[in-house]
Amino acid sequence: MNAEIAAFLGACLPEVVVGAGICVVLLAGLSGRHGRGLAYLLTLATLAASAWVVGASQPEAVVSMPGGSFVQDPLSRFLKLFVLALMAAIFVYARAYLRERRLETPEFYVLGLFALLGIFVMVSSMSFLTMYLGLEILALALYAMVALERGSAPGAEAAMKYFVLGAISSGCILYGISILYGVTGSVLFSGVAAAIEPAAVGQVAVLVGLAFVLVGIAFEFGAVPFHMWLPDVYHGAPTCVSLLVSTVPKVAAFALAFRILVDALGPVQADWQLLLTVFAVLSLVVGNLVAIVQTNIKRMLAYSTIAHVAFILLGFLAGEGGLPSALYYTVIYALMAAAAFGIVILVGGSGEADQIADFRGLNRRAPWFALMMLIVMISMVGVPPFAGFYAKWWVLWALVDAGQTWLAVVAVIFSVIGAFYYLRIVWLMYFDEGLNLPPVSAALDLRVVLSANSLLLLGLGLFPAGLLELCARALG
Amino acid sequence: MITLTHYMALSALLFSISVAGIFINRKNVILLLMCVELLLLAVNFNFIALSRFMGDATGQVFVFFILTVAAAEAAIGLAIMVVLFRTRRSINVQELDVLKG
Amino acid sequence: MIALPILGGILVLLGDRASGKGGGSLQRWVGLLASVATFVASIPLWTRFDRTTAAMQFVERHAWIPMFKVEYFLGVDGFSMPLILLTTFLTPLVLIASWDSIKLRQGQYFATFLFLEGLMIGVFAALDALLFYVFWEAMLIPMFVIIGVWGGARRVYATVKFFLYTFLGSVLMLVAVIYLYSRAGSYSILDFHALPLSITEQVWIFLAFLVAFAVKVPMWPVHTWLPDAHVEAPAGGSVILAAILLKMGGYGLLRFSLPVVPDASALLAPMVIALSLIAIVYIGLVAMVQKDMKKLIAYSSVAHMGFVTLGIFIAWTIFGRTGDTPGIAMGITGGMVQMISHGFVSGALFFCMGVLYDRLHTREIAAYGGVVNTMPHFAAFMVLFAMANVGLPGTSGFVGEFLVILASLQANFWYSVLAATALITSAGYTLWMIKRVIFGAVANEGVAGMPDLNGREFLVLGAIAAGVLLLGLWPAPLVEVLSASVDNLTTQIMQSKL
Amino acid sequence: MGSNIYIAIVLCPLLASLVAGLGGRLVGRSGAHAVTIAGVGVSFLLSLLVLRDQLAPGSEPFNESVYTWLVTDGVRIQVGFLVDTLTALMMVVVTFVSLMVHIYTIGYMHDDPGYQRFFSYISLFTFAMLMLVMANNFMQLFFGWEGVGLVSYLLIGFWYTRPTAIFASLKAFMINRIGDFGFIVGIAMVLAHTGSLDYQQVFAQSAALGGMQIEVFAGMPWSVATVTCLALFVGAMAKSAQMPLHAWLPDSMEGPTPISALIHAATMVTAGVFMVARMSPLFEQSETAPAVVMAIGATTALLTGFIGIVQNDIKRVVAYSTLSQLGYMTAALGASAYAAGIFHLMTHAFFKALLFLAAGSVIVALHHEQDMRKMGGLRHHMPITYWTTLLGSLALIGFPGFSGFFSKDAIIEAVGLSSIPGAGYAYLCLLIGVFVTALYSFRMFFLVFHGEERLDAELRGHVRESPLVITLPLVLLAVASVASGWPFIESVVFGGYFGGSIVVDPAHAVLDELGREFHGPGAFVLHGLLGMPLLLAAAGVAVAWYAYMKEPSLPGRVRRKASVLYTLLVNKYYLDDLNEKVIVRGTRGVGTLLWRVGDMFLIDGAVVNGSARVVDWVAGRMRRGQTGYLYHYAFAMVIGLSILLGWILFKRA
Repeated sequence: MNAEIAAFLGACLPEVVVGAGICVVLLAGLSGRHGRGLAYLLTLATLAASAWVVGASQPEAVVSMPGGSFVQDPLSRFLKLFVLALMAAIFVYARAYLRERRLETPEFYVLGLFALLGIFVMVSSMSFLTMYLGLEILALALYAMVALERGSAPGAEAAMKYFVLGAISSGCILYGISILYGVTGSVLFSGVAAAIEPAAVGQVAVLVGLAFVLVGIAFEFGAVPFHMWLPDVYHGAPTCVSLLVSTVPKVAAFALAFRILVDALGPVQADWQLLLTVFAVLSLVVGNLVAIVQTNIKRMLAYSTIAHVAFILLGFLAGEGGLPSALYYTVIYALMAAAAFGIVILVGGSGEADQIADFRGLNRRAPWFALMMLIVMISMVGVPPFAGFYAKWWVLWALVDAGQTWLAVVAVIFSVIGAFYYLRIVWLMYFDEGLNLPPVSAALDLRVVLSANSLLLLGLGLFPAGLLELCARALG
Repeated sequence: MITLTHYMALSALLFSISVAGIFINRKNVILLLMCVELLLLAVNFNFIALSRFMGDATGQVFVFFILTVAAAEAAIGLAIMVVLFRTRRSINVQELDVLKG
Repeated sequence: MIALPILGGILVLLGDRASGKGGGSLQRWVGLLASVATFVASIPLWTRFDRTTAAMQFVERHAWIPMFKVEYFLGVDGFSMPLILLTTFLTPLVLIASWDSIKLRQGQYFATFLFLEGLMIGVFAALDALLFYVFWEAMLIPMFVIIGVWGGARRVYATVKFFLYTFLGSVLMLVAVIYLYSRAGSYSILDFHALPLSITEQVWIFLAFLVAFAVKVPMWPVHTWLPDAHVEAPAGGSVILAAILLKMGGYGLLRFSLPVVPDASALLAPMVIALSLIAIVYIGLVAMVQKDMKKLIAYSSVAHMGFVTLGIFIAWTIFGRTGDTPGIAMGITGGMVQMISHGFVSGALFFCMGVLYDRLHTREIAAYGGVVNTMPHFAAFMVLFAMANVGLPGTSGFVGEFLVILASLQANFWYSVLAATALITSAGYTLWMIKRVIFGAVANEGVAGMPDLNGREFLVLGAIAAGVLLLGLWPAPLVEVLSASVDNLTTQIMQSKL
Repeated sequence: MGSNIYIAIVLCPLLASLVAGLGGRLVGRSGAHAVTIAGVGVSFLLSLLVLRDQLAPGSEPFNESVYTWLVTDGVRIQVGFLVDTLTALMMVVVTFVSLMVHIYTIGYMHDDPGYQRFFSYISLFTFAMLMLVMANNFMQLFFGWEGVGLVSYLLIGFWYTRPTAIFASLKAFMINRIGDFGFIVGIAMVLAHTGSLDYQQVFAQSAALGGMQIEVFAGMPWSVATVTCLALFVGAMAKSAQMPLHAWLPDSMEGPTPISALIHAATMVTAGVFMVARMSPLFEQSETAPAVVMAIGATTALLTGFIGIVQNDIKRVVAYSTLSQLGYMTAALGASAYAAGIFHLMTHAFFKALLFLAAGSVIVALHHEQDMRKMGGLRHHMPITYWTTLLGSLALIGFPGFSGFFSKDAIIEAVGLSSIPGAGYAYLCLLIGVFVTALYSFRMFFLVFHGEERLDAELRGHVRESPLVITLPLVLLAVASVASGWPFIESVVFGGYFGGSIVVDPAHAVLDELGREFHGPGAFVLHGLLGMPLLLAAAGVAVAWYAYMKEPSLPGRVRRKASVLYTLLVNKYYLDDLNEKVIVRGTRGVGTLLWRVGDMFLIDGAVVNGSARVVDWVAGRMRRGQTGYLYHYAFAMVIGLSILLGWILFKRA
């Protein structure tokens, strides 16, 4: 019995730590006036503890829960550590945002940790059931966070849209799961994969199930035509929530896609690659084009997310060699998006800087952060020596190597078109003298973490080898 | 004789009705929430039927989880609706068009 | 062996850090010191260069991204070494020339130029294709900022056009490079040279490279970013743009297109030649009607760079006609010499434009007239550089054009005739401008109040003038440096890879 | 003799030029003229030495390189000197005239603020000209060729505040560039077919060139030699101002007079003639090229002479006379009478420099008045100028015994004897030309020095003979003009003076034929006394005398009667208008068209900004898809799902 408990804990100790952290933060939130500060610190402590637990486990070991529906493997460890680090940065940014607006409540941290828990569950899932649970934990936390600012009409509208569309998507994914269950008689990924292969490869039922599951995956990524929620949610949610929604869930989406498509539906790879191609190309077109005509920077970043998602999907459809590139792209994208929203928060100060025009003349008001924003934007364009370049490069390599050179060409052409809207931010910051606004001021922790986040993009650009190899190793 | 196919067809029908309900309904948010519930119901129906016909309990376990989640989902959905009503004094779906473009 | 460009790069970075902190003049001095030190450090490249071999020299090689066999692989040969020296020579001059004329954010300006210098050296020295691409692209950023921040009224349009044009070109090159890697299993350019490829592959790769390099050169019809960029750029930016950035296109053709895909180059050479000749003739005519001095010089750059591409691509016509190689090396050498010379001459002319602009704040030819009356020293320099632009023997501008015209006749009589029309058109647009700007009676009060060159400007123009004359009167040392690499390239491109 | 002496000849003027030009106040005005005169003087003396050496029996041409300009592709391009009798003669002529002009300039430019600059330029010119004539390869020839063009450009525009001067300088440079265009194509032809740019190596292969063919136009094989020579001759046409590339030379009179004498009469403009003579081994290989050369030369000689008759500007008369005489030289070249051409070049250098300097002397005396209608009767005030002008004019019209007589008669005879196509036409043109020459020369002479004084009121009584620095060169040049014919004709034209430096195909050797009948200069003069040319010249002088001395109203009447002809001549056959209104304006029009339509409308407008606009438009349309309505979003998802399902079913079906 003890051995079973040990095995159980061995597989899900980090999740347990996070769960415990949630309880503690909830309690702390009740403790009156100091609750907010305490909740923040306890949240960070939870992240640290969880990180310690993940980090202390053997890096290469694969620890499976009895029944095999939950696992600690290199991929999940890598993703968890990354998400933890990212979450810590997000909390720092978010706290600055919330405090400036007197919105800081313990609930935010609790919900944030719930989202984290959902992601943890997702990245470790080895069955449809756990995957679904993780997805819902994440999604429900996010719905609530989008509506966090109670007096905000756009927030409520965004939450409603997110909620309804999200419900449809999870309905679809469940429907797909049920069909696959019907065909294979299992909800374990390994079981599904084993049952499909090779007899059922051609079965229509499997493919129908695949189609429904793909809807959920595409929705989670925000790929066209399941992207409609994304701009509205980014736009309507408080910026700190947009920040959260735009970053870590994409990591979760990667896990979702990887576990389901590769682990469970690997046998029908050829089919989903083809379907992903359609999504990817559509996303490239819509994301890059519509971003150009945006005036709200959060919306613009939403469309830019769609364009980046296209690259992640391109990595997926480029076969074995493309998977690590998709992972790397996801990681780099999350870093870039976090930094971009962080700067939006910073520039906004106690107001909002969600209009692109608010960046006018930033170089005069805050030269250092203008430089940081420059790094982030250029990195998003995919120009070396910033990390964004290597992400694109790896994906392109995977495509070329898989014989999909034409897709690579389409992708680069649309990134050129996409370069325009990133450059617009740069030119507004640098070339425009702007209004006579006071210099930007912000808390020290925000400034330090934000700078580190942005400079990381440069550092990873100058010395890309380490992270590239980590990603390759995480996927074996 | 009621075969698996009949169950599956019914489930598919329910699924379609709920999805159609979501995009045809242009008036009331509450209807949307009901459609979402129906959606999950369709899936549950599927799972149970399959589970029964395959003699495998996993599907039924899954349904319990779905039911739980559906409850939580309904709670959150209603909460969002309340917030929505408080800020705009309306739950008309057609008026949810501030965010666009 | 020490890879000096790296030293230069480090100095650049140091210079930038220091200039970020210091105030006013300290920033400038540190920046200048860094660039001068880079120049001094690059001199041994010339003095210790082994002229007898086409192999890469001063090689520095480290693992960078071992997973993809990407290396930090630097080295120079006869093609890259002169271009590096050109870069290190001109950058200090640009900084000196910008000493007073840039008022806004001097520190950032100097730092940006130093970054740019480091990256440009990197482009010329990189022997790893990915490293090359990293430098190549990264260079866009400082240039984008230079034009955008310190540029003229329509700078946003110009700089975005510049960026997108070149970016479009280079991303296609990236795809080609990646493709080559997937075939060769390494990013080393030298491995690419040895890689056999089918003709279809070669054609696609050639086109991808051509887009990238043609935009940079720039060749007709992808040249329209250049006049706009030049017009809006500050003087220093124009100098670097014309003198060095454009050379990267020609350099890229020599480093990538020809040796990597010789058969496709052979197949498509007539197209490139046609574009080059169009550039020479068409752009020469267009330049003649410009009213803006910088635009005029910019168009003249396009026409002059047409000689570079012409000189390079006549190789196959010669080979096809005679079945033999004489003339090929002459064309390539001519193209290279033309690049170096154009670096000096166009750089100098843009310096001159800067001098005028500093005084009267307009680039309209019509706003000037009779400058010689108030600025005799300046006028002397300006006429000298104009003559070099015209290609007068004894100046550097002559050497390249002469060689290319001579070589092109070995390919086809009409190539040579069309190329030689540049003698007429270049004289037309350059001297007509000189006539309207420099000569004549003092045109207005603005001109009457213009002070002659100050010491700094004199130094800058004098240094370039010395280069222009030296290269024109005695090009042998430069040609000698090139020769081994040119011969090597000639044999390389004549070997089919099919 | 080592190459040092040649280097010294070339470098002395260059160094002097640099010192005078860059020395600024350190050198000063007197320093500038002292150093440049010294430089050119040294060159002159050394050139004499070289000439003596070359004349010594058994002397070999000197051919050595100084340094290697560059080596590429196995072609070694060097800077070096080829000095033979032809070169030595040219060197002496160039340095002598240059020296005279230097001295003369002290007086002529006395009050000019650009005094030092001027001396620097003319020394620089001397350097470039020497490089040109002493070159032993085509690259250096081109260097000198363009070098003299540059200095000519600078000097024509010397008075840079005058709009006409800077216009003329630009025009001169542009037209010369057209010539250079042909020239460089010619050089490229040479290299392509001989693999070398060195004279010796090229000429050694010249016979082969005649045999080679090139298809300039598909299906029309032409001799390489012809194409090459014609291309080279285009260069000569511009530099030696042959029609239709002559238009720059009259305008170049906007420059100071010493320049007109030095560059635009005596030396630079003869570079084309020199070049053709130098290239005689190539020209002899072609059938067509000499005919073209002769036809163009003869046409120029006649037509520009006509224009000279109607000019009123004293310098322009001399300028048109120069054009006409250059035509004679060119015609001689076409007839393979290279030696006669060069001989005329030499004599012409002396008497035309003399005429220009004399005209300058008049101009200085009249405070820069150049209109002949405001002169007259100056012989009393300016005796030295008067007499030297008379001598120069006589030399020009070919008065027996004067230098011009020998050279011009030799040319006319040679052309008359020539059998190549077009020789008859050329002979006719040249004969009429003699009459015209005499007419305009003496028209000028009479208008300026004889008749009533038509000076402006304030000048009357103040006209003085010019100072010594001006008259001394006049006298020296006058001596040369008179005397340089008689002693030299035998050796230079008929005596094989040029030896190997000029090659003539035996089939064209008109001078040899002429030489067989040549029995010394005295006999030549006697022969000339009976010939057509003298009669025509005398007639010309007589007509001039009648029209401008005896019956001054006659020109006006003729003008009215032949107004069409007169207008044509005054407007110089409308060639300038053709240049400016059609060619220049047309070029600019094409340029504007290409720029506006090609660059701005098509490339930038349609492609670059057009694609940006398309992107923007499509983006705007797409953006509207994001309506904000929840049910649309849901519907989009359903459509997406349907596509997926449809795809699968389609694939299975």
